[in-house]
Order: sequence, then structure tokens, then C-alpha cells
Amino acid sequence: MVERHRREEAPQAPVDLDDKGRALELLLPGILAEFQPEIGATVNLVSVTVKSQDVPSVCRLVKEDPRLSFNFLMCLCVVDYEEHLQVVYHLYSTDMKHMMVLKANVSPEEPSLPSVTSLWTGADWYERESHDLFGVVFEGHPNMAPLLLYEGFEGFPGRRNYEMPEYKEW
Amino acid sequence: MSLSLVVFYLLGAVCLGGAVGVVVSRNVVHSALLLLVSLMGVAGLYLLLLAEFLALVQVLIYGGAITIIVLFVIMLTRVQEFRAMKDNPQWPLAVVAALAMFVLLAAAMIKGAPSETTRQSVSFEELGSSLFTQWAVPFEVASLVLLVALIGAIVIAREGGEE
Amino acid sequence: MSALETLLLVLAIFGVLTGLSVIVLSLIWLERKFLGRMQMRMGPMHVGPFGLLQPVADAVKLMAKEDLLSSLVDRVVYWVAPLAVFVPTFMIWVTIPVARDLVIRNLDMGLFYIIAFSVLSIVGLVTAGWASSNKYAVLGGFRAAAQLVSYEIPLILAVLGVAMLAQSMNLEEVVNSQSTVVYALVQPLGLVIFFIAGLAELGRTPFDIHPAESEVVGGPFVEYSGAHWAVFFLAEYINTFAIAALTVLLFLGGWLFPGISGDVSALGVLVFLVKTYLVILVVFWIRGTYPRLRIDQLMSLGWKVLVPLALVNVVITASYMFYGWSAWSLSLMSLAILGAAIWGLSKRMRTAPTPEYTVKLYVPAPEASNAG
Amino acid sequence: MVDLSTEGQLDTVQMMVNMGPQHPSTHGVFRMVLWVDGERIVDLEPHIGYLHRGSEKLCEGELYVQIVTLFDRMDYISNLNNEMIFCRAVERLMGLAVPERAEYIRVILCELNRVASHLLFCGTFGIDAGAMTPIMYAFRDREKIQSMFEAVTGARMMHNYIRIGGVKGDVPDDFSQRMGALLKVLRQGINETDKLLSFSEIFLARTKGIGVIDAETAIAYGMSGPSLRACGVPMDVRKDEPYSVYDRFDFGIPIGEKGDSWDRYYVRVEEMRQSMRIIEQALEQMPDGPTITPSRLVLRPPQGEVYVRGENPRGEIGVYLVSNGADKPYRVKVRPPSFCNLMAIKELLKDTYIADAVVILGSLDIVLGEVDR
Repeated sequence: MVERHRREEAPQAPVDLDDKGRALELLLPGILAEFQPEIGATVNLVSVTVKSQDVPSVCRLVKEDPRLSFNFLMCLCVVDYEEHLQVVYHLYSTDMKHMMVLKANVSPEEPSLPSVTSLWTGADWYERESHDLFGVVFEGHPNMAPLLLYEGFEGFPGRRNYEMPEYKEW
Repeated sequence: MSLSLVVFYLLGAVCLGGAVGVVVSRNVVHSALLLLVSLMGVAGLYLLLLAEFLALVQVLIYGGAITIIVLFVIMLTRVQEFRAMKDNPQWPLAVVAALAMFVLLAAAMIKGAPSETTRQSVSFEELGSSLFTQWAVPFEVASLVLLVALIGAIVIAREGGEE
Repeated sequence: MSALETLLLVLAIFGVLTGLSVIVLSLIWLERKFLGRMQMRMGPMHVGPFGLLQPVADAVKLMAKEDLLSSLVDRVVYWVAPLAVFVPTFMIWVTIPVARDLVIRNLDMGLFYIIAFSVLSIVGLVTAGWASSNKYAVLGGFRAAAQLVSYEIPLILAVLGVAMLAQSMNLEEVVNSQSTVVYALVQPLGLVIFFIAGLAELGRTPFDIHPAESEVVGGPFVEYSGAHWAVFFLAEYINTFAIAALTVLLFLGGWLFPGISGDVSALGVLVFLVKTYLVILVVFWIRGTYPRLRIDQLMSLGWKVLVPLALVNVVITASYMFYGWSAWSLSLMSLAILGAAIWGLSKRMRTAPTPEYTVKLYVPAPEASNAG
Repeated sequence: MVDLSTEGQLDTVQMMVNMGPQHPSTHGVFRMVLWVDGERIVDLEPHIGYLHRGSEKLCEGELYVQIVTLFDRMDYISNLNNEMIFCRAVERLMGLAVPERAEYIRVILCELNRVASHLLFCGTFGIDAGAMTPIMYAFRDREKIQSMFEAVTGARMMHNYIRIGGVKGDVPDDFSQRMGALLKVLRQGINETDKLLSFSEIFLARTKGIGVIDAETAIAYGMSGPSLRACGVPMDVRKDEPYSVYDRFDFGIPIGEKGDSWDRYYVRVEEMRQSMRIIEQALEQMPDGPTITPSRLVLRPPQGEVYVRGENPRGEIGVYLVSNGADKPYRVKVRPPSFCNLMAIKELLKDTYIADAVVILGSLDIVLGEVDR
């Protein structure tokens, strides 16, 4: 069975940023000041946590700011931390060749946040996938139809509290 | 009854049967195929009359080209609406027209039919040389008409394609 | 027509049918083996010596196969379509001679007859596509109609050139008139046009656009199985043989070969068959080498290149006939036009010489690569 | 009177063609609903998910060492690259050092895997374009690579050879010689395929200028790998952020110009040559030593999250790994390159012919196991 509780006693992985990451860590607070982001770091990347309604404006800012120019949406995913769902954007810049993580928390009951498809066309299927598996609704997405699951699938199988159906012979 | 007469009646039956089928069939594609059957019957009749060239032209032009184009058009366009068009309320008019045509032709045939025909085959060469000498002007006019039609078709097709 | 003549005719037809079946079996084996060798495979090898009985085994399998039928097919048309393809392909063999005087009926307008009847099989393909009630089949049927109708024209015009040279449409006379020099040398342009148009008529690579299995999954034949599919298959191979045979008869001297007297029928048949199989090997060779053209490229090749070239061919042949030029001047003109056409075509297809058609190699500056 | 005007009635019908999930040219169970006007594609709607096995979710229920096998089955054409990316993610999280020799073996096998993957692409792309011989040539060479893999890893496809902290075992004794011989054969084979297909007039006519995408749009869609490099963007993780020992080799990044199908094809052909250069250098530099850092069977990495990038044959793969300190990962998310490349299909196929659709889809070189996961 999946281990449900977080193991508080486990050691924390050390943060080990490279030069670009450290530069970003210094640069980001100034640029994103108005959104009051929580700026931290994962093991190898700078991570920025913002409020879910700020996501599009932050994304636009980091995409258009010449010092950052995050023009490449590397990955978009949802992590279910049970008390909240975290939508994680991995952003990359093809010019500066640096990368950052943008996070936004949404409530598991009514998860919804604005779509970023207008900024990165490639967010399209990622958002649909997240909708399929975690039930996160991306407002303003052109077509929220199921992508990986079939029409009428019940439940959100990506979430940790999803009960896998018993194995059945067809 | 000679063999050729039997063949004649058979081919006639094929022609008429096909033609009736074209009109009666509710399926447009079936109609087109029956049209082909009918036209092939006509080709057979030509053959029976020793007009080999005409028979082959019938096969080539009507069998090969016309029927395929008709099929092509039918399949490419909305078949459902063609089904509706088969219930054409103008059919009494068509019957009258067809009957009038029949009467006209029958009268002409009865009046003009020779009592005894001599069957003779026209050779390929004779046909060719007469077309290009004696009938050169009509032949050229005919090809000009076809050319005009061809260009017209291209112009019409282009208008839709490139605006 | 006496009873004996009728009997002979029936026997001849029966003989041709049997002969064609054997030839088709041999072609299937040859194609698989030849392609296999080209692709570094063995080809069939387990059934019979050298896999010779593989086509027979295949035929038996196809006959024994269950005929699957979609519930939406238009049954009558569906069953008639294979026949509509097969009958014309068989009928043209009435007038194709395989050696001097070895033909069912030597028609005076033999060439015209062949062309007229070969067109009819298109109807079969189109209706097969339509009756299958499968969209790939319909698409394939359309493709077949568009392609085959278009390529009839250059084919006929190329044949016309030969008919003009031979002053006859009788195939036997066409062959006999090549006793001094084969028309392939007199009219290389005509040969190339005829062969290309013939390939397109057969629907073989690079013109296998209507059965294109990677696009329309077999086109008109997609829904057919078992014996009905076998009939299409049979027709396709008979057609391949017919086009090769016509190439040989029209351009390569038929059963004539320097030093071999064509009067002996058996020898003539042998020469004819060897030539025909060589032409067929070229067809297979092309199949093993080239990708497939797209339908619009095929159409523009047909209408914008082959038809004008075929017309030019007819015109120069007519001038040659009319002004009584020597044969080698026609040959030279034909070659020159052919060369110019090939040069122009390759120039058009390649907008620039080869070196531009490579990708560049990007090597980042050393400091950039060491940054991480 | 009946209305005999043909206005609108005689328009050609737009036909809906369901291409896939069972179609010879969709490279797996991909489905495109095409609306075609004759042969021209008016609109299309791609559908994926037919091979969705929930790999990412499955990872949450497996031990770290077991997950490597799940990654094997994601992109089943480039198994070793996939194994590598996951192992690197765990190693990065744990700060686990990998022995030099293991790194070299990894690089050699991954690059060989890249060659195998691209060979398969060349063959299937030939099939898509209607040429039936290239795939036989390509498979002849690919078989040799698979045999090499078998000799090293013990399996032809699902290797499970790259392990967290190194590789399963050392390579056979005559590895260098055999690799040298293999590379020689491969070079020749690739040249043959190249001669047969790449510059054939018909192939050029079918692929040049077909499915053009410009760099900006490609980046917006998140395309990566050869498909992006064909647009002239030299983006390659092996150069941008060299992992493993890639910074020790001298190799170039082939980039295209126009971003059409031919560029996508030929970038891959050139990449095979570059990969072989890397392999040769790696074989020369390969040190002796252990091939795995001993670690416990049940790994418990520290809490934290990590995102690692890697260059797969199909494009940039990424693994986002969240650990809560347990013996199983809390969340694994893969950035599948084919998934992102395939997203651009709508853009690429607009207003092309059905025959082009097949070529363009083929030129993207997708693997549905990875798209659907």
C-alpha cells in the first residue's frame, strides 16, 4: 500500500544549486516582489511558490522579463499533498539556459486555477492530463475534454486517496 | 433463328434492362453502374453491326471515362440529397418527353429503314482517312468545341480554388 | 464459324487462362524472392524447393479463408467489383500475341482494343471502394479513379507514337516492323513515357497511391478477404504481366531477337518471356527502391510532364513520318527531349544542388559547454 | 416546382476519417480524427490515452529499485535512456556518486540506444513514405545493436541494467573490440540507408517543405530533441547542462534549417553519426574500476524533490521526483518528450494532404508508450 503519511523524521535532502540557480535565487525576489512569493529551493532548482490566482501574471512576467525569459514550459504536473494539491510548473529558458520551479497550491475540494495555455501552447495537454488525473480545473483552457482517460471515467486516479478498483476479468 | 439474332436479342435485353434499372433503382450508384451495363450492351450491338471501332470507342469513352466520372461525382457529393432528387416531381414531363422521342425515332425508323441491309465492316484506315480528309472541318470544329469546354471547366474549377 | 473453330477458340481461351494463372504464381514467387534478396532477406524458402510452392500454398489459404463481410456493404456491388476488375484484365489477352501467330484473335485494332478494355477495370476499383463502406476504401477508390483515368492519356499517346511508326495497330505487325531496329532505340522518349504511365496504371511503386498501405491501408481492397481479395490480386499480377508484355511488344521487339529465328514458335515464346520477365524485374526493382509519390505530385507529373512530353513525342514522330527523316534523327531528337525533361524535372524537384540538403553541425563554444 | 438550384448541394462533402487507433502508420495506438475535403485535411482532433497504464501512479507503489523496470516500459524503443534518467534522479536526490566506469558504460549504452532508436525511426519513416526497403536495412543494423545489448545486459529490450548508483554488472571482456567492430558495421549500414533513402528525389519531394514548424512555435509547444533541433534551435541537454560524463566528449549538435519533415529526418541521421563519435571517445577513455556504488536494496532517499533533465532519442526527458523519505517515492512525474512533440501535430497537419499526415506524424517519431505512460 501507498505510504500515506509524510515521514517527518526523515532527513531533508541538501540543496545544491549550480551557478545559474544561485544567480536566479538572487534575481527572483526583486522581479516578483509584488506577488509576495515564497522563494526557496528544491535539491537542484530554485522554487517559487505563489498564490494560485497569481499564476498567469507571474508566468507572464517571468516569460517576458528579459532577465528571465522563461519561454519553455518544461513540465506541468500536480502533486497531491493531501491537505492541498500543488500545481508545479517547471520553466526553462532556451536563451539563458536556466530553469526554475513555480508552484501554486489549490484546495483538493475545489481545485481550480487559471490556465497558462495562452502563454505556452504546450500547456494544453499537460493541463488536460492534470484535469484527468487530479481533477484540477484550469480556467480558460480551450478544451478540457479527457485526454488519457475515457469519457465518463469516475474519480481522479492520480490522487493518493483514489481507491483502485478490484481487479476484474473482462 | 440465327446465332446473331439470339445475340442481338440478348444484347437488346441487356441494354433495355440496364436502362430500366437506371431509372428504377433508388440507389444512385446502382443507377450509374446499370448505366454502364446498358452502355456496354450498346457496344455489343455495335459489334454485332461490325462497327468494331465504334464499339471500342463506346467501351473506352462511355465505359471507361464517362461512367467513372459519373461515379466520381456521385460519390464525392452529398448522396443523401441525390436520393431526394430522385423523387423528382417532374417525372410525368419526362415520360412525355421520352415517349415523344420514342415515337419520333420509331416513325423515322419505320419510314427510312431499308428492306435489306448489306453488312460491311469499315476498316480502321478508311475511317481515319475519311475523318481527316472528307470530314476534316467538322472534326476540327468538334475538337475546338471540346477544347472550349475543357478550358471552361478549368476556369470554373479555378474560381473556387484560388480566391 | 465452324464447330472446330469454336472448339479451338474455347481451348485457346482456356489455355490462356491457365497460362496466366501459372504466370501469376511465378510472378508472386519472383517478386517475393527478388524483393527478399534486395532487402537482404531470404524470401519464401520453406514450402517446396526455394519456396517455389509458396504462392500455391497462399492461393489455397486464400481460397479456404472465411469471407469476412461488413454488415454495411452493398453486397451486389461488393461481389461484382472483383469481377469488374478481373474480366477486362483477362479480356485484353485475347489479342496479345506471345509469338508469331500465337494469339487467340489477332485483331487489326488490337492496341485500341487493349486500351479500351483496360480502362474498364477502373470502374471495378471505384465500386469496390464505394461498396466496402469503408472510408479508406472510398479514399482509395477515388485515388484509383483519379490516377488511372489521368494516366490513360499519356499511355494512349505513347502507344500512338508506336502505332504511327508501325503504321498499324495490329500487335503482330508492330512487332514485325521492329525486325530491323526496335522502337526502344527509335523512340526512347515513348518507351519511358509508356513505362512510367504503365507503372501508374498498375498502381505500383512509386505510384502505389490507391492501395498505399501506410496511408489508406490497402485502399479499395481493405475490406476484401479470402477468394475475393485473391481475384484482385490475380488481376493486379495479370496487369503487371500485361504492361510488361506490351512494353516488350511495342518497344523491345517482342519475340524477335538477333540471330534467333522467330518463326519457331517455341523459341519466340521463350524470347518473349525472357524479355517480359526482365521488364517485370525492373518493375520489382523500382518497388524495392523508391518511396511513394503523393497524389497531387502524381497528378502534376501526369498532366504537366507526361502528357506534354507524349504530345511532343507524337509531333516529332509525325514530322519524321511526314518529312521522311532518317530513323536516327528521330532517335536523337527523342533522346534529347528525354534528357532535357529528366534534367528539368530533377532541377525542379531539387531547388538547389545537394550540399544544401544537409543539416548543419552546431558545436557550441568551449566555455559554454563547460559552464555546467 | 422543385428547387433545382444546386447552390450548396453539390459541394463536396467533408468526410470524417478515423485514423487509428488501429492504423499501420500511427506508430501504436494513436488516433487522429481527420476531417478531410477530398485528400486535404481541413481539421483534426488527436486522441491519446489508449496505452495509458498509469505508470506514474504505479511508481508510487513500488520500491525505488523496482521503478527502473517501469521506466523501461515507458519508451520501449530507448529503454536504457529511460533507466538512466530515473537512476540519475534518485542519485541526485541522495547525493549518490556513480563510479566513473559505470558512467562511461551508461553513456556508451545510451548512445548506442540512441542509434538503435534512430535506426528504427529511419526504417519506419521510410515505410511511412512508401519505401519498403530501408526498414530492412535499418533492422539489420538494429538487430546487431540489440545483440550487443543482450551480450551486455542480458536482455534485448527490457534491460533493467542501469541501476541506482551504477550499472548491474561489468561489460564483457571483449566489449571494446566488439563495439569497435559493431561501430564499423553501423557506419556502413547508416551510409547505406542514407544513400537509399535520404536523397531520393521522390523522398525529397515527399518530405521537403512538408510539416514546417518555426522555432518559436515549436518552443511554445514544448517540442524538444531532434524535432526542435530541426528548426535550428541547438537545444541539447548533453551540451546545455552536461550530465554524466558528456562534457568530456567532442561532438556536435546537428541542426536543421527549415524545420520540415526532411530536416527532422536528417537531423536524426546525423545524430547517429555523432553518437558513434561519442561512443568511440568513451571507449578510449573508459577507466577501470567498480561499476556500482554499493547501496541498500531498500533505498530511503531523504525528503525533498528533484527535477533532472536528460536527452532521450526522442527529445528532452525530465523526471520530477518527490520523496517523503519513505522507501517508495511520493510522486514521480515524467516529462515525456513524445507527448510534447505530438502536441504540435495539430499545428503541423493543418491544410496538408492525408499522405502528408502520415509522413509528418512519422517524422515526429513518437512512441505511444511514452505519450500515454
